[in-house]
Amino acid sequence: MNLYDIIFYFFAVVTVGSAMVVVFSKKIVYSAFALLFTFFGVAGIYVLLNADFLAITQLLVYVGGILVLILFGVMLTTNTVTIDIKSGTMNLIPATIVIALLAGMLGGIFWTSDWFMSKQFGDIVHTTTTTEIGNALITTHVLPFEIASVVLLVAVVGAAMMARRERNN
Amino acid sequence: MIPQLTIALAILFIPLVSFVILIFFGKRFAEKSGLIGTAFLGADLLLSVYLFFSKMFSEDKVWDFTFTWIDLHTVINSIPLKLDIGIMVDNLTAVMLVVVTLISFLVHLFSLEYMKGDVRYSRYYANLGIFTFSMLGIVVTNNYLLMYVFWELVGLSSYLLIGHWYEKKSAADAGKKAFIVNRVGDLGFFIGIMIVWVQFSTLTFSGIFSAIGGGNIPFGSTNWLTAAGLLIFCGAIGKSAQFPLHVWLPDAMEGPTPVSALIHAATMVAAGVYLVARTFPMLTADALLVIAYFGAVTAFIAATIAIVQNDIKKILAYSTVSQLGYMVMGLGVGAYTAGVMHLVTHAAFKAGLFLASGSVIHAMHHALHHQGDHHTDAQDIRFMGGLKSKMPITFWTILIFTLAISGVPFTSGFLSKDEILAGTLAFSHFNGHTIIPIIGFFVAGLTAFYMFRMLIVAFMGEHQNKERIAHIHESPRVMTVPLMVLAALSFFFFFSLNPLSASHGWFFEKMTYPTVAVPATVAATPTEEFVEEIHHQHNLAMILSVGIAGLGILLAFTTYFWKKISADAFEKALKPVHTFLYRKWYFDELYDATFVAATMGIAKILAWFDGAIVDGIVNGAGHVTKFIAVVSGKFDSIVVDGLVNFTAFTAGISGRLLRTVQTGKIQTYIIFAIAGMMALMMFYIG
Amino acid sequence: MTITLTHFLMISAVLFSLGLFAVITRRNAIMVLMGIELILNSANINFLAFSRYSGMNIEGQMAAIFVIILAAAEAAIALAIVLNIYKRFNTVNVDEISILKD
Amino acid sequence: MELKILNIGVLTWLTFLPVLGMIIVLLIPKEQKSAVRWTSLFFTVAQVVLAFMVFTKFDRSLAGVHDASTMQFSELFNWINVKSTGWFGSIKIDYYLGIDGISMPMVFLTAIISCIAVISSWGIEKSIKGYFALLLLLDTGMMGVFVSLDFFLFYIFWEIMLLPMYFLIGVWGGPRREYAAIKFFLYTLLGSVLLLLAMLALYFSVSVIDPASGEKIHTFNMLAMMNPANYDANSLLAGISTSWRYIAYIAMFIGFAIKVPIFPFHTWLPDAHVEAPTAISVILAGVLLKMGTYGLLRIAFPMFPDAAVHFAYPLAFLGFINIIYGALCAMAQKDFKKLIAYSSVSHMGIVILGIAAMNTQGMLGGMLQMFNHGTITAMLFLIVGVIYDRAHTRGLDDFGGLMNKMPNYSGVMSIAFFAAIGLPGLSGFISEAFSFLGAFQSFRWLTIASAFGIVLTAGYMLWTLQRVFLGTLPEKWNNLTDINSRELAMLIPLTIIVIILGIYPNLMLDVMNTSANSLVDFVKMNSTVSFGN
Repeated sequence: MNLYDIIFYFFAVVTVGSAMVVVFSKKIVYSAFALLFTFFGVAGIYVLLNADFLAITQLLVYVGGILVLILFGVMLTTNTVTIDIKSGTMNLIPATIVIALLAGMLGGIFWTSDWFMSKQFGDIVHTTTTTEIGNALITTHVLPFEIASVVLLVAVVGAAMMARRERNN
Repeated sequence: MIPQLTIALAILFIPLVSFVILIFFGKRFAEKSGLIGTAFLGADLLLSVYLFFSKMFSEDKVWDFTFTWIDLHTVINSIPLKLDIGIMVDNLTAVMLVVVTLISFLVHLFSLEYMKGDVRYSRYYANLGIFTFSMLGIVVTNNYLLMYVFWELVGLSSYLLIGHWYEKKSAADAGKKAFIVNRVGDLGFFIGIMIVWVQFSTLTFSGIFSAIGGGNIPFGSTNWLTAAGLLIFCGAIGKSAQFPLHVWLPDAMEGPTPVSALIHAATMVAAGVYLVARTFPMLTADALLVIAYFGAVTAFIAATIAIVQNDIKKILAYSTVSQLGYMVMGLGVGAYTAGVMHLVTHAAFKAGLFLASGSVIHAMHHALHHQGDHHTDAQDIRFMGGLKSKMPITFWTILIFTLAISGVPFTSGFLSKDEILAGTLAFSHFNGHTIIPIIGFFVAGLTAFYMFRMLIVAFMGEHQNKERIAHIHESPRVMTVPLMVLAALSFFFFFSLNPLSASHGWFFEKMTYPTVAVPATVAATPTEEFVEEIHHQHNLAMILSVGIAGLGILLAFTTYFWKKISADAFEKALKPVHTFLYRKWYFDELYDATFVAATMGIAKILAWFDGAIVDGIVNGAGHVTKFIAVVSGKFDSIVVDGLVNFTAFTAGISGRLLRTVQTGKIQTYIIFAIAGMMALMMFYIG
Repeated sequence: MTITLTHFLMISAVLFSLGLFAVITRRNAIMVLMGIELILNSANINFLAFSRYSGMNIEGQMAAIFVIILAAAEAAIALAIVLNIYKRFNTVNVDEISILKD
Repeated sequence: MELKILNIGVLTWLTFLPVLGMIIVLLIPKEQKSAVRWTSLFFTVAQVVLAFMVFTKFDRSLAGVHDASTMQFSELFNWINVKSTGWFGSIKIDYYLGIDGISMPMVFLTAIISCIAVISSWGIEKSIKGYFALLLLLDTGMMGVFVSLDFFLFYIFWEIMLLPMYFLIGVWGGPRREYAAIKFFLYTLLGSVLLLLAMLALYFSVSVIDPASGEKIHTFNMLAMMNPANYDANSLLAGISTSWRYIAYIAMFIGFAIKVPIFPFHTWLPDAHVEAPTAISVILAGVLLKMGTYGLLRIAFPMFPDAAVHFAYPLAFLGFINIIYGALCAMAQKDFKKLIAYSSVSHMGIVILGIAAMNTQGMLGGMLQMFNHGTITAMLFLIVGVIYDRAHTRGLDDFGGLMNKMPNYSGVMSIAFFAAIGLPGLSGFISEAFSFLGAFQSFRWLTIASAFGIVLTAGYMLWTLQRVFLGTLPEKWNNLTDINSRELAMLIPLTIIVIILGIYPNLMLDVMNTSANSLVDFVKMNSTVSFGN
């Protein structure tokens, strides 16, 4: 077992463990904070997958942006953070059955499928991908990139508008 | 059939006539039924005595009459298969006839007074009649089939007599126990008979022995011959109360005391010994060895228990067991004549002891009744004491009996016991089993000790209750005469004119060893050699036995008469041993906890199994069938009949069903979506 | 045993299932949101893993980038909606907001 | 040997006399109860007289079994004759009656037990006409089973007997009568179905030449079915030790085993006995159980000698289980009738053990035990009935000390109990002894194990005797009365039989001996013969 493997398992455990806390915790605040670790773990896994740029993006966007948003949402929709938020559950039994089946199915498919593997895998040099992404964004992927920026703009404006109208009420 | 056998038949059937008359007309005779029974038995006794003398003075070895009872009209191993039965009289039978009728007669006589006023007086005499009949049947038969028949009938009459006072639970229990324990032994007897019959297709003694003598061995193996002998001996284990089936005899003391004298001391329990004597020719050396050990162990265990008992009848019961063990041991070591002789002498003095104890109990009972005392146990020797002066005849006769059983010279007991002990010495000389004579002598000492303990505690010393002893009187003539007769018979001169050796008396002359039939390779020591060796050992045995008996008597006197040794102190010091012996080695508890409990447990479990499982399966099958019927009925009324309606309702039902799915909750929809997706995945991928 | 594609896929499968579980079972709208984030993350892991193991293909990373972008937008909009719902129904429990049914 | 009355064979008289009685009973107005009783009694007594005549005229030297010429009092008429019906061929069913040493004791037993059942039913008040009519019909069914020599006829009688039994238990029984009646009916019906299948298989395998037309036709004649030469070469049951022959034997065996009853088909027995009125218990134990073993002897053994020999050991083993299991179950019972019912299971095990031995002693022992068990168990059930009529309870622990209160009753009871224990001098002993002796020759260790049953039997019987008759009488039974003369009238004849057969069993053994030998020889001889070649 080399260092790579150890790091992988470490992140895997962090990711899955914290995700479980997110899902099964009774208090919503715990869930929110556990989500932080999940994002970190996922970022680590990105690194292991030679996606350094994405890992950084993950941290910035998710931890810095989305998580903060979520925490705000939690605070705004509940009276106080300290009080135990009874975030009840529903559909437990059918959900458990369906999810268990689904997990089994996914796992089974992933496990048994004979994936196409690149032959040059072993030759890949571990270098940064930032340059490549940058090039791609302004060459081959320029149209999606532009659309994405428009979407973001619309989202930001829309969100602001909704929040404001609500304030008027 | 020769005339003497007609007499034998008459002897056999007279008690049966007595039984039939008394059972059907007993109510009418009431008080007289005792006299009628006694009269019949008196006639029977006279005939027996006549037959005895005519046999003794006859040159014939045996008078035999056999006829075919059941002919199966088929052949097995080229022998016609039929059941032959019949009667025979040889010297052994002649002696036994006298013994049985004499003691039965005396007991009838004794009971006239003892059982006076009993609620079932005539039933009692009827039962005595059928007992005597069956016992005589055992004695005169010449085959194992009739032997088994009478054997069981003896068991039945014993059951009836032990349970005479059946209102008492202990009496009813004792009767039941006696019958069942005997049945266990009889089971072995029966299996032995089966082996014999399957092999020889005959059950007459002479037929079997001549077949074996001709080299015909069961299933071609001497082991089966040994097994057959031992299985037949099982019958004796039951009837003669040998270890490990001895437990019924002490309980059988619940019966009236004269019954104990007749059945459980002199005759029925001796039937086992008689059976071994009859079977003697077909017993191999191995079988004899086992028999000897059974006898020795029985003699030892019973003697140790007898030491600590306080109930006078219990003491006598265990001494009976012990003496029976002696006889069986005697036969087992090969001292045939000595064993049989001890059977005869013991019958006289043990019956005497029981009748004497009956006399004492009768007197005690009377006195206690007079005092209005219903708590004191009339049979406990500790409440007796000092009866010597009050009941002189009883005392003197019981003294003679005690001397006889202890083996003091000039008594009959000395002669027979001495011969058995000499036999054990000879036995150990030939095959080195020295433990047998050691037990023999040790038990002789124990016997002397506990018998004198009983005598001293009950009759000598002071009576503790002045008022009670004033009411104790000697029993009436009708009770003391039998005692005196039996006391007279306990002297040596009836058996041999030489007081120190029986081997030249008439008994040994007439009661010769039977011819051994088993193949020489598995037979015990040849008779001539063995008898020769007994003669050599005779003097040694005599000196030792007298010495040991004297020692036992001396010990009893020092402990209980002069009180030089404190019995209580001993008892305290050896508390566990005492308790162990007092509780009879815990045999009853052991059997209750194992065999009885196991049988009852299995019975309960099986009954449950039967009701719950076997019947449950049946009922289950029924329910399943019923359920299927209901389902198919429903199918008919709902599906088939309602097919039309169903079509009409389908739309409505599906609408309703779908409506319930529309919960309005988005998460529920997601579940459906995922389930659907998975279904598709399964369909395409899986 | 070295780490292979399957390992990453397994993690993604677990994350996906957990996320979906949260989405289905939680009443709180914000918890539902978190579940969605988990699902998106698991999708991203898949993208990157396939991209990496198919010979360092940059296309996978590009897709992941767009997913992140959309996730950010989605989170913003969703939170705005949640806040509105809270104002309107005074609860964020999604099962109580079943006016769609009636 | 022939005996005719009004030119009608005596066996027909024996069989159909009760039907005649039934018709008359049905014609009597229902107010005249005693007329109904006396009519029934008259016809059953007449049956006993006829049976006794047959018994005395019976030629003890003729074997019967498979030989038509030595069947006694035989009557043979063509009954049903259907001419060629397509593939089925022509159907010919005979009215064929006859008895030999196997059936003679059973005929005698049936007559006696039926008569005693009528006497013991004297106290029945509930729809008395129906009761006695059914009882007489039952009598006909039982008698018919024992005298018919045509398998189809046999089967008809076998079924005829079921119906009255069902109603007698279901209508006049105890509190759970419906359950018991249905259980009995379904159980027996299951057996009948298996029997029917085996019968049809035999029918299609056997053909004889019709003397009238000279063509080969199938037949239900039992004696023809026993003859290996009559089997068609390629039929289902041709050959020797084929699996079809074994299957047919087992089917037939289960049919009979349910009646005996053999473990594990015995559970209908305790329920039926407990719920049935006394007279029906008596018939059930006295006669019905014997039909199972009679069927084995009359049909299963001679028709399937190869299978009978092949399955002799399993059969003996079932006998062993019956003996021990029945005795142990009896020991745990608290209900007097149930105890007797289980003791029946145990005693019938001895019959099974005896006949499984396949030798003369065993066969004779088994057959004699069938008769003796019939009389002894009938006595025991009557005894329970007597006490139940007075005390209205059958709990063993409710009684005690009856010996003093009811001395005559106790006397008869003691004889019955000791006969059941197998005391020498009473009839049970010699039959048990012969069964064991015969079995010992064939199965040594199994017999030794089975012999433990005699100890267990003594155990539970004496225990029962003690609990009911010895000890002290509970206060509440102070007004019990001793047995009356009507009850004595039904018990005394049985007692006399028990004692006489105990002392002189030749009276019965003589009748059975030749047939038993012949049966044993026949089975042994044919067990190595291939059927249909």
